[in-house]
Amino acid sequence: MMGPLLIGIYVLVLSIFVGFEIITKVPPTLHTPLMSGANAISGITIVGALYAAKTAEPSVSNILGCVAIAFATINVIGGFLVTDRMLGMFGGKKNK
Amino acid sequence: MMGPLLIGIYVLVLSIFVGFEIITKVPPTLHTPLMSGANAISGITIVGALYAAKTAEPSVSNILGCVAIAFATINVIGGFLVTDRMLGMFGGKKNK
Amino acid sequence: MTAELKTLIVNIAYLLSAVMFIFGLKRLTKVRTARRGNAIAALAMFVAIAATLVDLGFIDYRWILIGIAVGGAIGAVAAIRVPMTSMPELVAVFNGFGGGASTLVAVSVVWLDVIEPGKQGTLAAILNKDGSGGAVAITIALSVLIGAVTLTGSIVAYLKLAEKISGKPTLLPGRHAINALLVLACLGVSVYVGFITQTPAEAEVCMLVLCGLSLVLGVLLVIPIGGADMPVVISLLNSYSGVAASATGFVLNNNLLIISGAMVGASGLILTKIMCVAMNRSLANVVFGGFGADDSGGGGGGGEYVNVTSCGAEEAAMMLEDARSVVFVPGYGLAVAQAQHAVRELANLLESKGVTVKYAIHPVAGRMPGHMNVLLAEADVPYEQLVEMDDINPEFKDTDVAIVLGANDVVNPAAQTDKTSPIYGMPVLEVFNARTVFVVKRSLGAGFAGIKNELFERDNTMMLFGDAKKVLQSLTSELKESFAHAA
Amino acid sequence: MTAELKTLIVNIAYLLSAVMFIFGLKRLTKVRTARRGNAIAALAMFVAIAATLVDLGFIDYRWILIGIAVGGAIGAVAAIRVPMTSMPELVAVFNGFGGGASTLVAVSVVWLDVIEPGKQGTLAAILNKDGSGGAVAITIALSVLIGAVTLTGSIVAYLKLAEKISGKPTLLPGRHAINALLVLACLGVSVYVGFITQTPAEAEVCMLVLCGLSLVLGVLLVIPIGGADMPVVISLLNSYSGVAASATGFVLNNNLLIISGAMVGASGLILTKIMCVAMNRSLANVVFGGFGADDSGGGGGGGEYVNVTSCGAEEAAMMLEDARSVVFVPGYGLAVAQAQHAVRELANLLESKGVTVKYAIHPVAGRMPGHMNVLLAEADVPYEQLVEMDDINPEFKDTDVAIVLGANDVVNPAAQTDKTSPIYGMPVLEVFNARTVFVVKRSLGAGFAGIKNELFERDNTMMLFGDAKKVLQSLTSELKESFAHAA
Ligand SMILES: NC(=O)c1ccc[n+]([C@@H]2O[C@H](COP(=O)([O-])OP(=O)(O)OC[C@H]3O[C@@H](n4cnc5c(N)ncnc54)[C@H](OP(=O)(O)O)[C@@H]3O)[C@@H](O)[C@H]2O)c1
Ligand SMILES: NC(=O)c1ccc[n+]([C@@H]2O[C@H](COP(=O)([O-])OP(=O)(O)OC[C@H]3O[C@@H](n4cnc5c(N)ncnc54)[C@H](OP(=O)(O)O)[C@@H]3O)[C@@H](O)[C@H]2O)c1
Repeated sequence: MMGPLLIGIYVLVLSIFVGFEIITKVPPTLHTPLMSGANAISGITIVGALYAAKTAEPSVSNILGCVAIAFATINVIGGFLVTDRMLGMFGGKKNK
Repeated sequence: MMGPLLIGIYVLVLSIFVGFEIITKVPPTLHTPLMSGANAISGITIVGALYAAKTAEPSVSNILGCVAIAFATINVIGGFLVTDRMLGMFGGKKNK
Repeated sequence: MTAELKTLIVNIAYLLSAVMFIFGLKRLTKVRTARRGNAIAALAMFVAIAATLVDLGFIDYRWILIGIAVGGAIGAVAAIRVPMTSMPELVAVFNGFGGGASTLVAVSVVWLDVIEPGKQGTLAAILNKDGSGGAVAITIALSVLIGAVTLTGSIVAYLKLAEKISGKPTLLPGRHAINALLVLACLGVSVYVGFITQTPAEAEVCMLVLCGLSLVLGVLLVIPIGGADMPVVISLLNSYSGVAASATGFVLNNNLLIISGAMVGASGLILTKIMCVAMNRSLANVVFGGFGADDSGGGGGGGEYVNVTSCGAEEAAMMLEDARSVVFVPGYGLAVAQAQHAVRELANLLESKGVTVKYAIHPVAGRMPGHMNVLLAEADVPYEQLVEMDDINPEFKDTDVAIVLGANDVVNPAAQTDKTSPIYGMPVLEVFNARTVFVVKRSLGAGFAGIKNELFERDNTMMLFGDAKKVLQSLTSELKESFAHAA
Repeated sequence: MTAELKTLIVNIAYLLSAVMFIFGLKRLTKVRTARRGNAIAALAMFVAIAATLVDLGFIDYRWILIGIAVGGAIGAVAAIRVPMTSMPELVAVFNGFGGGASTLVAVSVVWLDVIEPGKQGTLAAILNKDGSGGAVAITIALSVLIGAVTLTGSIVAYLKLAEKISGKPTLLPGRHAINALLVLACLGVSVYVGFITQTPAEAEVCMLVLCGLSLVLGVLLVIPIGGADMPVVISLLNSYSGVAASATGFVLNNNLLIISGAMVGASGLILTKIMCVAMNRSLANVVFGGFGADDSGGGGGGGEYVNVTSCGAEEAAMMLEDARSVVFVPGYGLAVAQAQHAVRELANLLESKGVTVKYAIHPVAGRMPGHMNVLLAEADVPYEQLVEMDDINPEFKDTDVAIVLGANDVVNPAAQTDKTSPIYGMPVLEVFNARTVFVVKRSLGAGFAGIKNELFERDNTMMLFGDAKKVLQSLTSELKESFAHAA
């Protein structure tokens, strides 16, 4: 049986391969939106942040967690919205 | 914490993605060697077979394990050798 | 070495092995790196085996050594001895053994943990470690089922390819119903042994029945498929053997097996798809279609021919003398006739006289993807002379003589012109654009698709009837003679 | 709902989310599917958040709601309000917040589990569950370090892009040594708090010092890089924020974070490499090189010009009247001048007279990959008219007039001819093959690379000095006038 660390490493290595393989040729047009979209995905720390602010008391850890949630949410909401805006402009053109 | 089944599923899903992504365009020349090489890799069951024949007594499980080892070894040794033979012929031509 | 440290080392080695498999497989897809890729994968296997032996520690190696020695010897001898043209069959056999091993491992686990200690209870209950006994029971059944189907399926594929049994699809009446019944029966037995039965004796019977049913299923699934579709079937069965290995990984809680098995399963499926696309068929059509059931083999099949011009080797040699560019178009017949060396000899002769020689390689010429490449490589044809379809097609119009050697479907213009043709839409070699086309085959018989080839009736086509090897040899000697006269 | 079932459901949802991220990211790389890909990724994030809330169960949502409300409002407003041309800056800021969040989560874990309960002992000892306390201590430090570097690095990138601070590289003397020292100090503190210190008070100080050092490091790493390299830096920092998320995943033992973070880390690295290749630079060169340190900005930079022909809008309009094909070549100056609508207007006018209009898009024109596409898309330029470099280059020889709009380096022939040029080897748009070339810019000043552009001296080149928007507007009105006369 493997401990959580080993499992984490297995998962990490496989994910790195997936990450490397799915991005192959990207047309320059999409460099910025892709960067922006990936950036929004890295806001997944929000999941970690949620676990960090789960009680009511205004302790340091909770406040840090709350700020972390706010930061991550900016990244997530802003990131996906701005990516969609950029791509929307390309898309609009194509449908005409 | 996740049990071994969940972990297995995570690993499985990620590996499937890796498998799908690494094979993209394959020139027809390589179809047969690629098939043969992948086939040899599927002989990885030999690892499982080794765990199945680890005591001395001639019990059914041990004999099954022994046959499994033999089968898997045929697949592994034969598979890699025959792939190398095929590819060797292409390679030889290129160096000339 | 503490147990913990050992686990760590073994698992890191397994991870290393998995990563090497990934790199190996990736390199196998590029011509320049393929051979190194294969070597990396082989090394990865070595790492995996070594790590496992470390994990096992000091045990009795008797059975292990016997297994490895016997298997290694058989595998090595087969791989080294087999002639190049029989590779497809061999890959099929090897693949079958891989599947068989998965089945045996799963069965062996049941014997070791349930039947030999005589434990009472369901598999799910007995094999329950860390709360995933149900999953173990399910994956044991999957391992047995898929592994056994791979074993017998591959053997049937081998027999068909090696022409030990008829390559024609054998269509049993109601075969879909029979197969469905078999699958249901397998499911039933699996559920029973996994979650219901309580005695080891019953478990034993169940396992044997499951094995038997699965073995039969493998035969029945492949029997209705035509011999020429076997490459696709083998690729699919290869994917299955990966899935079986992955299932075994769940049984043994071994991530390396899960990873490598899943990778082979997924990449095998992609390769199968690529092969289907090259043949312009859908996978479902291959697996269920019984395509080629009305293949008439040699002689007569597929429509009447009118206005066919044929000539002898002498006449053909005369026309070759004047050619400045010649393209050979090899097909399945070249493999049947084992004419790869004969064609190389003729090519050498022509080249020595300053003629440009090329070989047009259709992706599905022959009975195996890359069949022609492997065949011609055996005769030391320079790699640069093998030109792929998309590159050679525009060149035919500047070609003096195209020599079709035992190819038929892959040069059939109907694929481009006749919407009702079963091969309509398949990309073909446009040999008909060459100034003169020689077609070397034994008769006006149809090829794999069993249809008429209107190319034979074209004005610029000349039939050269006979076995490809013999025709080539007489062409060579005729040419040599006339060159000698000229000198 | 039993705890076990909940774990199962939550983890399956996490896996689903990870799979959706993979599909989303994959689709983001194809023009046709990119928007859907983004939507899928957003949905995946929603699934992940929902699963986490299910996992948390009934707790006090006070802080969570405040955080989400504040962050969501800021993010949404910023994303909707920002003008198209400031997107690069915005992406930088968002990215910084993502990194900051990772840092805060890791710090919060230390406060919650070590400092607030006042536990004695090393982090490794206190946070030891399932024997991986050491790994947790290490990944906490990594999370803090990488997250904080991302935060301040991104902010500096933002300030440079928005020209709130000088875009020029600020090269401190001995900066490599300072950075190395900072990294060493971070390492030292990390090891101390992870494996040596015993009191919570010390742990607190250590964490604060680590945060401080990392934040400074982020600033120092990005300050020496020129403003025009910021896109590459942002992409790299984006990759870092993925790594930080992955490290946080190890801290919290959460596989979804590990998977998504690693994927963003890896794909971000690949994208960074793709961007470097398009600019013909190595990543090391971007990160350490201080490239552009001697960029002279506008005016005069990079060699003397002789024999430059310039003309006014009237003359240029006359030549445009006779043109049948016009190619616009937009560059950074177009973005500076905000001239996208003006160019579209001129193009419309030309098209209404039957002129073929195209836009030549160089992959690194502007200051951000895809900068020109985004810009022109904002002005509703039809997608089909945007032609990528490799496709347009062969067409220039059949082009009557090429109008270079605030582009400089991307049309510099030295990249093809002058081996000593810093941009030698970068693919460029071969506008010099067009019959007539108009270059619209404010002066003979150099572009980003700070070098002379010999194109301006060519016989078929005419300079049209002025702000791109103004020049385009006067061209349009001149043309309108003469068309009116003609009618
Ligand atoms: N490559 C693959 O992966 C693959 C896999 C599955 C199916 N297929 C299918 O197989 C076909 C391949 O096309 P193809 O053009 O290579 O072959 P083909 O269409 O099957 O034709 C082969 C021809 O060779 C002739 N022939 C047989 N023995 C010969 C000998 N000793 N000397 C001279 N000629 C001989 C036969 O005519 P005679 O009897 O008149 O001599 C026959 O017409 C395609 O339809 C393809 O879809 C290919
Ligand atoms: N796209 C990317 O991802 C990226 C990233 C980093 C670096 N870069 C680099 O940036 C450069 C991009 O090349 P480029 O040709 O687009 O731009 P450039 O070479 O930087 O030249 C821009 C030109 O625009 C002119 N300009 C500035 N403001 C103007 C205005 N208001 N009206 C008219 N002209 C104006 C400037 O000349 P005046 O001062 O005379 O007006 C300048 O020469 C390349 O060297 C590339 O490697 C690109």
